[in-house]
Amino acid sequence: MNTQETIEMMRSVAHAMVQSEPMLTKFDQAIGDGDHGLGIERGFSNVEAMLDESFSAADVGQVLQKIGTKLLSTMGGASGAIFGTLFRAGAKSIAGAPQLTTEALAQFLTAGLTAVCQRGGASEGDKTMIDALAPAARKAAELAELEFEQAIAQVVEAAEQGVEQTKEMVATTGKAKTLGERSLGHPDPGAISMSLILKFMAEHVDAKVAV
Amino acid sequence: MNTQETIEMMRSVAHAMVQSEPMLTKFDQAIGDGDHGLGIERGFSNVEAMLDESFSAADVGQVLQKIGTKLLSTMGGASGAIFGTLFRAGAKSIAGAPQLTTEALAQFLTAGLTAVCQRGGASEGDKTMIDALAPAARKAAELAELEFEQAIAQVVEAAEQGVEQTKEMVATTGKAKTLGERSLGHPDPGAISMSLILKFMAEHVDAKVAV
Amino acid sequence: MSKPKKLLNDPGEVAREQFEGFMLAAPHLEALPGMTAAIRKDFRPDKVAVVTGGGAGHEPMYGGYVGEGLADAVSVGDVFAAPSPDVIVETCSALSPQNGVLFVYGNYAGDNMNYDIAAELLEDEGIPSHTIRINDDVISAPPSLLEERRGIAGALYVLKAAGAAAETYSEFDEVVAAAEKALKHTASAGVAIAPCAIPRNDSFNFEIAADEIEIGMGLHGEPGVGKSKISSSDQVVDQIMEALAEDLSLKAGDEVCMLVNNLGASTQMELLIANRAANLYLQQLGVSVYDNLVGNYCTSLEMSGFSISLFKLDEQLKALYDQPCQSFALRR
Amino acid sequence: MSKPKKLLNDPGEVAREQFEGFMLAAPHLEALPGMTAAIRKDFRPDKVAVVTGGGAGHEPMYGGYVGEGLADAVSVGDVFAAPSPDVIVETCSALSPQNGVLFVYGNYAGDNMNYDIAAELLEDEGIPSHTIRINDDVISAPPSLLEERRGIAGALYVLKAAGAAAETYSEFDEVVAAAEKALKHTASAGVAIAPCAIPRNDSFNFEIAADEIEIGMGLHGEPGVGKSKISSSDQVVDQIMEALAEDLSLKAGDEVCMLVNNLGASTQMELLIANRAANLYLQQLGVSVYDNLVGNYCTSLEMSGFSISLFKLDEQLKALYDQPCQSFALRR
Ligand SMILES: Nc1ncnc2c1ncn2[C@@H]1O[C@H](COP(=O)(O)OP(=O)(O)O)[C@@H](O)[C@H]1O
Ligand SMILES: Nc1ncnc2c1ncn2[C@@H]1O[C@H](COP(=O)(O)OP(=O)(O)O)[C@@H](O)[C@H]1O
Ligand SMILES: [Mg+2]
Ligand SMILES: [Mg+2]
Ligand SMILES: [Mg+2]
Ligand SMILES: [Mg+2]
Repeated sequence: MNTQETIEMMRSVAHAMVQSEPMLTKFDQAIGDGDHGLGIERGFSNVEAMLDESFSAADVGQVLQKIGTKLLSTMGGASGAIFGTLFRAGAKSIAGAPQLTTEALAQFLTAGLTAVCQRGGASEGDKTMIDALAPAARKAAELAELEFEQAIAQVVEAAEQGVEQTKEMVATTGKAKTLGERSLGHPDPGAISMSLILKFMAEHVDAKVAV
Repeated sequence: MNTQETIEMMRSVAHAMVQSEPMLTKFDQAIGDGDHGLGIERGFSNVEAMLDESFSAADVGQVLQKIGTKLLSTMGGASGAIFGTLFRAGAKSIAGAPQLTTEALAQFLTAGLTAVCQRGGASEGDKTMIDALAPAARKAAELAELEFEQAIAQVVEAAEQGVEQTKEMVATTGKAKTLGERSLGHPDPGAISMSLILKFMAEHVDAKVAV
Repeated sequence: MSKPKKLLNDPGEVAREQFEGFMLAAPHLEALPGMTAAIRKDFRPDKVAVVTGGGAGHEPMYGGYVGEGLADAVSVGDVFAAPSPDVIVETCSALSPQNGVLFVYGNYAGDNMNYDIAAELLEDEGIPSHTIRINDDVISAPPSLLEERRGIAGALYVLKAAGAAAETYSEFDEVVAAAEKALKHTASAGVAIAPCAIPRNDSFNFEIAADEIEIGMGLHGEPGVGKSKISSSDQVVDQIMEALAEDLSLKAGDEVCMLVNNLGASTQMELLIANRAANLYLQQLGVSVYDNLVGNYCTSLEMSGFSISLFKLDEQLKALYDQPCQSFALRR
Repeated sequence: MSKPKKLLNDPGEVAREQFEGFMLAAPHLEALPGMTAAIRKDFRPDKVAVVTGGGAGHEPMYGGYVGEGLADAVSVGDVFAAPSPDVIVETCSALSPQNGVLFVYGNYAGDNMNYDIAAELLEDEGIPSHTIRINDDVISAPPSLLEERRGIAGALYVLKAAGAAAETYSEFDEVVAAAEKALKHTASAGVAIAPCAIPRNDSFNFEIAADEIEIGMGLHGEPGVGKSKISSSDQVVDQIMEALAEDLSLKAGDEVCMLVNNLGASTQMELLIANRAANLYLQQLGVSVYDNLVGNYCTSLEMSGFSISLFKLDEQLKALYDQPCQSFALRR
């Protein structure tokens, strides 16, 4: 997937993320402070606006890096820092890449994961977006030989399984932290957002194949 | 009815007024600020406590005057001033009276009415307790020749008719004032209290006759 | 219907308990034994005594405005009920005032009657007084019926001016004139979006549908201009500001103080958003805002909504407003 | 279920509009163009810059505590969302601080991360900073996990001490030490009886049954010690005071400042009644109250309930508390 195709894909990801606000709000109301959906909407509507006809970037890395900077500067909240960091650190690791291959995706997710863990001090099992990000990064690395279009569905699946698993976890960070036992049974909203970003990539790819 | 009998009657009136709180509250919530029942309860529970075994008074006038002073000093609100004034001014007009006759009652109510009108600047038709007090005073004067025990029922009836008529009036004073048209259909809570005082006098008299 | 929910002890004791809680936070005041009434510890008997009060349920009004440069004493009744004449008389007597008493309180039948009786009793004791009934609520009656208007949050400005005047002027009549002028220069109007309940009662005093508001509603739920569909804050504020500007005949070049006051349960966010529109309204009119208060200054238990009060300044009133004051609810 | 009811304009614009409304009432501050952030007009670049901020929805926290003797700048995010690093960096840069930046804000994951990123960016620009994360909520984690505790209304005392220290001390480390000491001497705990709703959301963030309360609930609805049946205010206050007294190891002869803070929709009457019990508790312990604030100082939109904060004084902290301050929400 080249730079222009990546821009198009990320535009439709951004658009779909904005549409997901009500669902994300419900989940953050259940175990957080109810603003995660609005934060995602705020950040990705700014991303969508940025990725208009006039947007250009030298390479795939730059596309993702500009997205990260936009998220970081406009979202605020825990998820602004987290998703901004994911995109910025991930993009840095594939700076100059002309194509978004599965290998590039794996590198992006893996470097992003490291940065996110450093930034927030959380790790897998703490009931955060890391629990969707980490299995997705592993799956992408595993499938590095496959075409992006062929691998992405399985990466999504890994992320979604991660989301499922957050239901069994007790939150130890963020506003859900002190819910303790009461967070059991509810998925982590940030993990859902993480899986949705990947899912909307896959949906965009599928739609293009169908056309 | 002599001084001691008047004390007993007023003790049972005070007790019954306290019991009327919930009903009075409802009516003041409908067209006022919801505190009339609580004010009546506060004032008359103080009166009831005052009229205990140790209470004594030289004459009927003094009984009613002490009740008025107690109401004035403990009730507060519009009705504290109004019912305090009624009892104090009414009692002054029958100072030294050894018996509560119908004539004494008529004098009490008439003098009280004048004082209340002066104090608050309202007159008949303004949707206040005056609309129960004025017809009751007139009826008592009309029946002045009858025994208290025989007259009181008709005085109550006159007061209750007055209450009925307040439903058709638009309030022009007190907290119900600005309800304007919206006060139509609701009786005035102060008028109800006025009629209840007389009604509980009659009930006490009846109960004594029955015994 | 939802039910009132409050965290209290005995709901029959709220007036006393809230007063005790207030006194503990107001060490500059001295309570009258056994009463919900207090006086300034540092009152100088040779100055005009400014005495205020009213029913409970409007905290921090009125006790919050007793202190240096404000009122000198306060008497508090039960919830939404004026204090009795006895309490008012004792409050005044505790001051041993040598230069007369200026009563400043809200224009309600219950307050008027109880304070009038108290004033008569004081006169018998040789203490002269003058009464100012705050009637700043411009929605509650037309200008032709000023004596029918209710008193709401604008009391703050009248108490501020009266208190400052009493510290400054030695003549009783001068203090009265300044306070009366302040009242004429004060106009207020409110809006309610949810009702209040007296703690002893287990239902609300009135109802407002989920999609309705009432502009002009009074501190105890007295109706205003009637219910209307909930619109935008900006629209409501404009309607209120128009009423105030007309009442005070505001014109370009005028200077005002403005208070955006929480009736109780509104968010501070709503107040600030209303304050924004109120300021924009005045800017468009060319009226400048000398001082701007936003917060809980005169409440109605848990009523949701706010009122806006304007205090139109002239040289004298500005000088009085500029004087320092120290109290529970107002420090400058 | 009852629905949230607020009088607003576009619910997506509340953070900006409330900030504009606030700025109009805070003429001593200057807004950063296009941002919900502001600095003191009279900031002296040679003093340590005290910089605060956080999500909107807690008005008058934090903007209300920017001014003489308090913080020097504030950045505000969207409702319940930390400001972004860009805004924080621009806020600090606008001060051109020559003696370093002391960040003072509530200990929440979102704030921590955004402020940390900002601090790193500032360092790149050659502006050194130190961070104090307010963690006064003693219910939110045990003493062994101090770094997990949330920041609530006690921020007021830390900002007061930090601001006074920054006016007084010229050494960066001295200011930091004073502010850190103030934080150690501050303890808070709250109780919620009804929920709040983010204006854009049309349902409440959490639910509390009509006959339940939750002691220790956080500013965004984070759980406390669990739901319990609604009892008396006195009982709840005693439970809160016990937790605070234990945390600060209070003993006879100690002196504290106390804040009884409205989370939003509680009546002022409930606050004063709670203040009564809180004072009685301290009296029984032999602890004296040096200063006592009661009101809306750190809110959570329309959450109903209150928090109590204690600030244990020593000679230094008392001197800092005694210094004058002037801001929208605090004047002494
Ligand atoms: N330390 C952290 N590391 C990684 N992700 C985190 C961390 N803290 C919170 N998150 C993620 O952020 C999400 C909440 O985002 P948001 O609602 O925007 O933040 P806030 O907690 O500030 O309201 C959580 O669901 C979680 O996935
Ligand atoms: N000016 C007046 N003259 C006579 N009665 C009055 C007057 N104003 C009010 N009242 C009576 O007082 C009653 C209300 O009493 P209450 O609820 O105690 O007073 P408030 O209006 O202070 O809440 C009214 O129903 C009316 O009958
Ligand atoms: Mg959140
Ligand atoms: Mg009433
Ligand atoms: Mg009343
Ligand atoms: Mg948040």
